[in-house]
Amino acid sequence: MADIITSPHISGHADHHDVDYLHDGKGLKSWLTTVDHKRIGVMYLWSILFMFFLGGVFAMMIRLELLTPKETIMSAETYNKVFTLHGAIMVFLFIIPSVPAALANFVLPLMLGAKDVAFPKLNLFSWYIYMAGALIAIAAMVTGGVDTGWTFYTPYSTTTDGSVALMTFAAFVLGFSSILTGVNFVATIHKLRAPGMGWFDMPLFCWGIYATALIQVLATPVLAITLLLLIMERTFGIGIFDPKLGGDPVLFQHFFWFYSHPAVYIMILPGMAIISEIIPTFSQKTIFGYRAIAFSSVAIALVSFIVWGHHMFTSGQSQLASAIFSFITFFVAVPSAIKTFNWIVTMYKGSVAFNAPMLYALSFLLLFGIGGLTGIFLGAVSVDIHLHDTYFVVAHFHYVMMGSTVIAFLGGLHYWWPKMFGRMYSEPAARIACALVFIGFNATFLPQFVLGSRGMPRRYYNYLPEFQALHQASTVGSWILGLGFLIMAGYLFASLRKKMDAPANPWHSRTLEWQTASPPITHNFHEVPSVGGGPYDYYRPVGTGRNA
Amino acid sequence: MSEQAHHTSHSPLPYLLTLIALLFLTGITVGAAYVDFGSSTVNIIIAMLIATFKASLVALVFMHLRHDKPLNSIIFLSSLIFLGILLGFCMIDLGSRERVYPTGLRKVDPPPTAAPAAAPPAAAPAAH
Amino acid sequence: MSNSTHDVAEHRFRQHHFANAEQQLDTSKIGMWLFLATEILMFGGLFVGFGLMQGVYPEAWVAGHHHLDRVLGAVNTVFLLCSSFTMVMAVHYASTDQKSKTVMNLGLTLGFAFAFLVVKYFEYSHKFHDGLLPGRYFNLAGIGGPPQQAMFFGFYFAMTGIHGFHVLIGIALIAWIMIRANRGDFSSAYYTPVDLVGLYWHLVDLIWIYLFPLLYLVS
Amino acid sequence: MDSIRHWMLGPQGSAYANNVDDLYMFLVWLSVFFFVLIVFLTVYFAWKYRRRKEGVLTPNISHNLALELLWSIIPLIIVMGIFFWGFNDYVRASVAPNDAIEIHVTGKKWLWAFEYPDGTRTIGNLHVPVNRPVKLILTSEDVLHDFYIPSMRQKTDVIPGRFVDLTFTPTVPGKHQVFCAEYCGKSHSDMMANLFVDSPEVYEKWLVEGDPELQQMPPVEVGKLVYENKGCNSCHSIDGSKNTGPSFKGLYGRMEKFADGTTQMVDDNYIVESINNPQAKIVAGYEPVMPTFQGLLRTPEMRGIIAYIKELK
Ligand code: HEA
Ligand code: HEA
Ligand code: HEC
Ligand code: CUA
Ligand SMILES: [Cu+2]
Repeated sequence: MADIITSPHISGHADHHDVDYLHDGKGLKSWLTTVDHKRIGVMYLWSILFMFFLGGVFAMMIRLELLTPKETIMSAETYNKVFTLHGAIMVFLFIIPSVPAALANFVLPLMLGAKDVAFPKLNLFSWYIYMAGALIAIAAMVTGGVDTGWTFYTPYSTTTDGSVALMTFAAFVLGFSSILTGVNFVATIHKLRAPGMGWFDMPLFCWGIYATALIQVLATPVLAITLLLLIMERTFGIGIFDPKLGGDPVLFQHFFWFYSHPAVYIMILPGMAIISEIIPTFSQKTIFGYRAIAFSSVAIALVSFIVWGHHMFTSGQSQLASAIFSFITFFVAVPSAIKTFNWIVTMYKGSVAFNAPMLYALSFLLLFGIGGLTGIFLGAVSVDIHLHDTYFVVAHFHYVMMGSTVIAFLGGLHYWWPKMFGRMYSEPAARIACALVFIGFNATFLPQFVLGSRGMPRRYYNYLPEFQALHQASTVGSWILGLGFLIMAGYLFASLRKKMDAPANPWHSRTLEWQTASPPITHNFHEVPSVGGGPYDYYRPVGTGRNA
Repeated sequence: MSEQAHHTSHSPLPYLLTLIALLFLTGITVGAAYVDFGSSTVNIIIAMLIATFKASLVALVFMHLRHDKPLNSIIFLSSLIFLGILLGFCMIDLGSRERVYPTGLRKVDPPPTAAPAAAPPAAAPAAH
Repeated sequence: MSNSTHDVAEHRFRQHHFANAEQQLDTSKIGMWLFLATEILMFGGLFVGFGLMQGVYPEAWVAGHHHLDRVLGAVNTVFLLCSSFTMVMAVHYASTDQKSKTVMNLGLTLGFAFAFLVVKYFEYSHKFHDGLLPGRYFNLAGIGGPPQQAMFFGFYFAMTGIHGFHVLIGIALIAWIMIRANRGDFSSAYYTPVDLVGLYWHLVDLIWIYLFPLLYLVS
Repeated sequence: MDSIRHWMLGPQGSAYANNVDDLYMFLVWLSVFFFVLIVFLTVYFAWKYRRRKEGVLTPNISHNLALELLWSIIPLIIVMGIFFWGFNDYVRASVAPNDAIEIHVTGKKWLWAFEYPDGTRTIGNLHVPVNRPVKLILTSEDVLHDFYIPSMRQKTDVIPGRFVDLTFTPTVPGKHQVFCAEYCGKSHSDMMANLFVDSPEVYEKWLVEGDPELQQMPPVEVGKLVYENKGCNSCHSIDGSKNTGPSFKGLYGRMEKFADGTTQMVDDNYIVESINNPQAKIVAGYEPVMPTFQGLLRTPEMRGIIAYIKELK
């Protein structure tokens, strides 16, 4: 698709919006009423970055508290609220909307050669819903806080004090924002591909987002109704999940994980999708095994719906159910393996450059390897019985969420930053920050695998003295990590103020979003692109498409 | 030709027939509820079968799925399939728990000795 | 379908990011069906919970449903089925440029929807009167029977409540397209909003088709 | 090798723990293998094919079915093996032999209570004989808890309204740690217990007489042990700070005000009453949440806790 080989002016009336999208309309109002997917993507981006910062502050508080057993900086009650808010913010307000709503919103229509997403107004609406959900969540934080853990397990969540109902409602509202994003992307990918772009001519990013959107549409409604039932349980005491009234708390866990397990693939698939873009671009090489990667995204999405019980091996679900869930869990390893090795082999005989986005992609390969392989530990029932609800699980999911998804998100952010804002950041600073984040991350979470294997349970405010050394190592690691992020915030903001204009295609990529100006014009392309050829045809000179 | 123009070609008669069928089936459902088919499970299954038949009529005729692009039917069916997954796996768990733990969800027998230490007696079984 | 009306509609209602009206229509339909799928899954979660708990407490379910009025439930079913019919007729007339018939059928649909709500209102107030409220407000002493009836009524109010909420939204939507139809916004070349609201309304009907036997006719 | 294993997993308490550790260590080495493979390939390719010149065209290597099958099928076979290994251990570990000792366990915010077949009850300390299978029958009184014995590699959620069981055969005498591994609120991280694996003789003797050391200890020491092991410390501090319950510091001899407005001097009898029938008099400013310890403290223990409270001026 690198090659725009035909340029029929399909659009009925010529548009005169040749200004870039950032300057097409001025003032706050022009942003708040925009239906331009790029502007909405940017609004999402600032919103989720703020939430990441907030969640990160809570994370630093957790680590500081765990520097010593017993009280270090806060009381047990506060600690419980802090880790709940950390988890809930990171999951519902940051990582789930991060890549799809912020980055994909911006680049997906560009990659498809479309002028916008299928339902632009709905897109804006979903941002408003997101903001409403964020406000409700903040209201819950200041009116008593929530101390249930992000999993809201009953009957604790139905009996504890605090603003649980409000926080649950916030997650409910955020769920709708996520659903609308998903609906929009599925429709966009089905109907708005540029003329000539078949399913297998799409960049792999689109496949990843498509698989993600399917999960968003099919899983989130169940979370919505579960949370609604939880709210009703708290207000009316209907007792579906409350054993005192004859209900079954394990059923709540089934409902919760029916959404929340697929949700972890809502988190990772877009991350993988970004990696599938960065590696070919910076290797200047065709992706290895396009179809295998594309299908494995969809396979992961589908299989992810029938493994949720692996979070419940010790919950009192039946042994038969545990057996089935454990068995199916392992099948996710296969498409993940396919992807991992296909990415690596893509570099073979390539021309690899080590710009910041590529450094993030390489970090991803290593960190996802660790995160995924430790998932295999947890999938094996007997080992999971020992490791469940220990720091091993904490380390596992930080390796896949922070170490993989967030790292991929940062890679994507650095990759598309010049496209989004038309500015280049300082490359040396970016490399230093990347290194600090990589080192700090491992220093924070590697010790936690050992902590967990030795039996340190999670959500512990206080711990036995024998665990202290490893906890301290972890806390010191989190400071290195924080430093990396501070530097990153510094040079990214600086790049916006300093004039260092980015070229249209600084990385010499062949995908369509790079074939228009940086930043793009309001309607993305002067002429609707028509496509002949694959997205990663780095083996032939620019402009020599299949149909040319 | 655009999809919009599609409906112009046929008459509204099928809609009327569908309505009549739906009303008729509603009558049957209500009637069947008064008949005892041996066990309540059978009654529920019969009621659900009729309901599914009615729902299919609505989806195919009123919602035009029979003329529509197949993708829309696929979307509709996949929502049902995933619901089936939720129901199916939960049933596997609830249905096989008792064999493993004789004191499953349904019956909570007090332990052979007196209620456990320091417990206000019969905290849990009270609800049953 | 004359070419000129087609072009006018094309010009007035096609959004700039679509290449043509057909692409726009297909896209809207896909979007609507995806949305309906999420609705089904959301209601479906309730159905699954309801069914599983029915398996655990069959007696409570049977006892609970005795307090529901089958006749009213059946009448409401008829109302909704008829409203679906008038809705599909409205879509049909919209697609054949018969404006006044479109408006009339939309009006009938609204009428049935209101009738449904009126019956629901009587059912609800009767339940409140009898103390058949959900959960801890349930007055078991006044009713007798298994205590899990409280849960049955929890489900009853959750399911019919959320369904009723959808009926309210449907009424608003139908009223809105009725105004637009009356204004002459629709023609055989463009009646997507009528079509989509119709789909939504049929889904509301479809869910009730399951709610009715499940809630009212357990035996 | 063994030292790595011990460092990572901590002490083992049963033969089953060894089985679990075998699989765990297999997974560790498997992961190390794949991780090293990934690192090696990544670094090797990235470095060997680093960019030397801008704007070169690269060969079109689009896919290779054999390779892709290779890295699908090998992992598939490996993970299927892991599944059976893990599942097999799990099933064996969850079947309790018929001669198992059945001990009832109740979890509640935030302590563990045990009841032995002969009616003995303890809080916070679980005694079992070595080399005999034990079947714990567990339930909860309030929210979910989770009974976790790391050295046995066993845990299970404890669910209100339901009984679940947990089986293990301890082979290593001595003290083992028990945690609550399901989040249950404020003192979740203090909801611990000790598992004492005794020789059969010591166990039988203990059932009858209680801990032998207790008999020789000065009462204040006994009281301190009671305070730490029977769960008093999860609600009462000894440094004067307010917790779920009033602090023990300066308690003895003070005039206590109750929620109903009455007052009473704290003396031996009042302490006994507070322990056996805590709901009789509720101290002003506190919730009536203290559980009764009726029958749980043997006479020397009761004497000990009184002496201990007296000490805390
Ligand atoms: C981005 C999010 C993400 C991702 C991608 C994953 C991926 C996986 N996870 Fe994880 N997981 C979480 C987020 C995620 N997880 C979270 C948030 C929790 C805890 C929630 C909570 O309780 O709060 C959790 C908890 C969790 C549990 C429950 C633990 C417990 O509570 O007891 C389990 C159990 O099976 C599990 C398994 C897996 C598996 C098998 C994968 C697989 O998808 C991994 C597949 C990848 C690979 C295997 C690596 C690549 C492949 C190779 C290098 C080839 C060679 C491999 C082999 C031969 C095996 N995860
Ligand atoms: C996306 C998900 C995500 C992410 C990214 C993180 C990131 C981090 N998490 Fe957390 N975590 C969770 C999801 C996540 N976490 C979840 C779901 C739980 C479970 C909660 C529960 O049990 O209920 C959990 C629990 C959890 C625990 C266990 C608590 C317990 O069980 O008692 C710990 C402890 O160490 C921890 C630490 C950290 C640390 C140090 C980071 C660090 O990586 C954070 C680093 C980030 C920063 C320091 C922010 C810096 C940002 C800026 C400076 C601004 C940047 C601006 C620009 C780039 C422009 N997390
Ligand atoms: C679940 C929490 C909890 C546990 C465990 C607990 N207590 Fe208490 N205790 C309380 C609370 C709350 C009060 C104050 C309300 C009352 O008087 O009942 C209290 C009051 C008391 C008092 C009266 C104090 C006064 O100020 O008058 C004594 C004595 C006491 N407890 C002793 C004990 C001993 C001994 C143990 C352990 C064997 C113990 N408690 C375990 C919560 C607890
Ligand atoms: Cu009990 Cu945690
Ligand atoms: Cu999972």
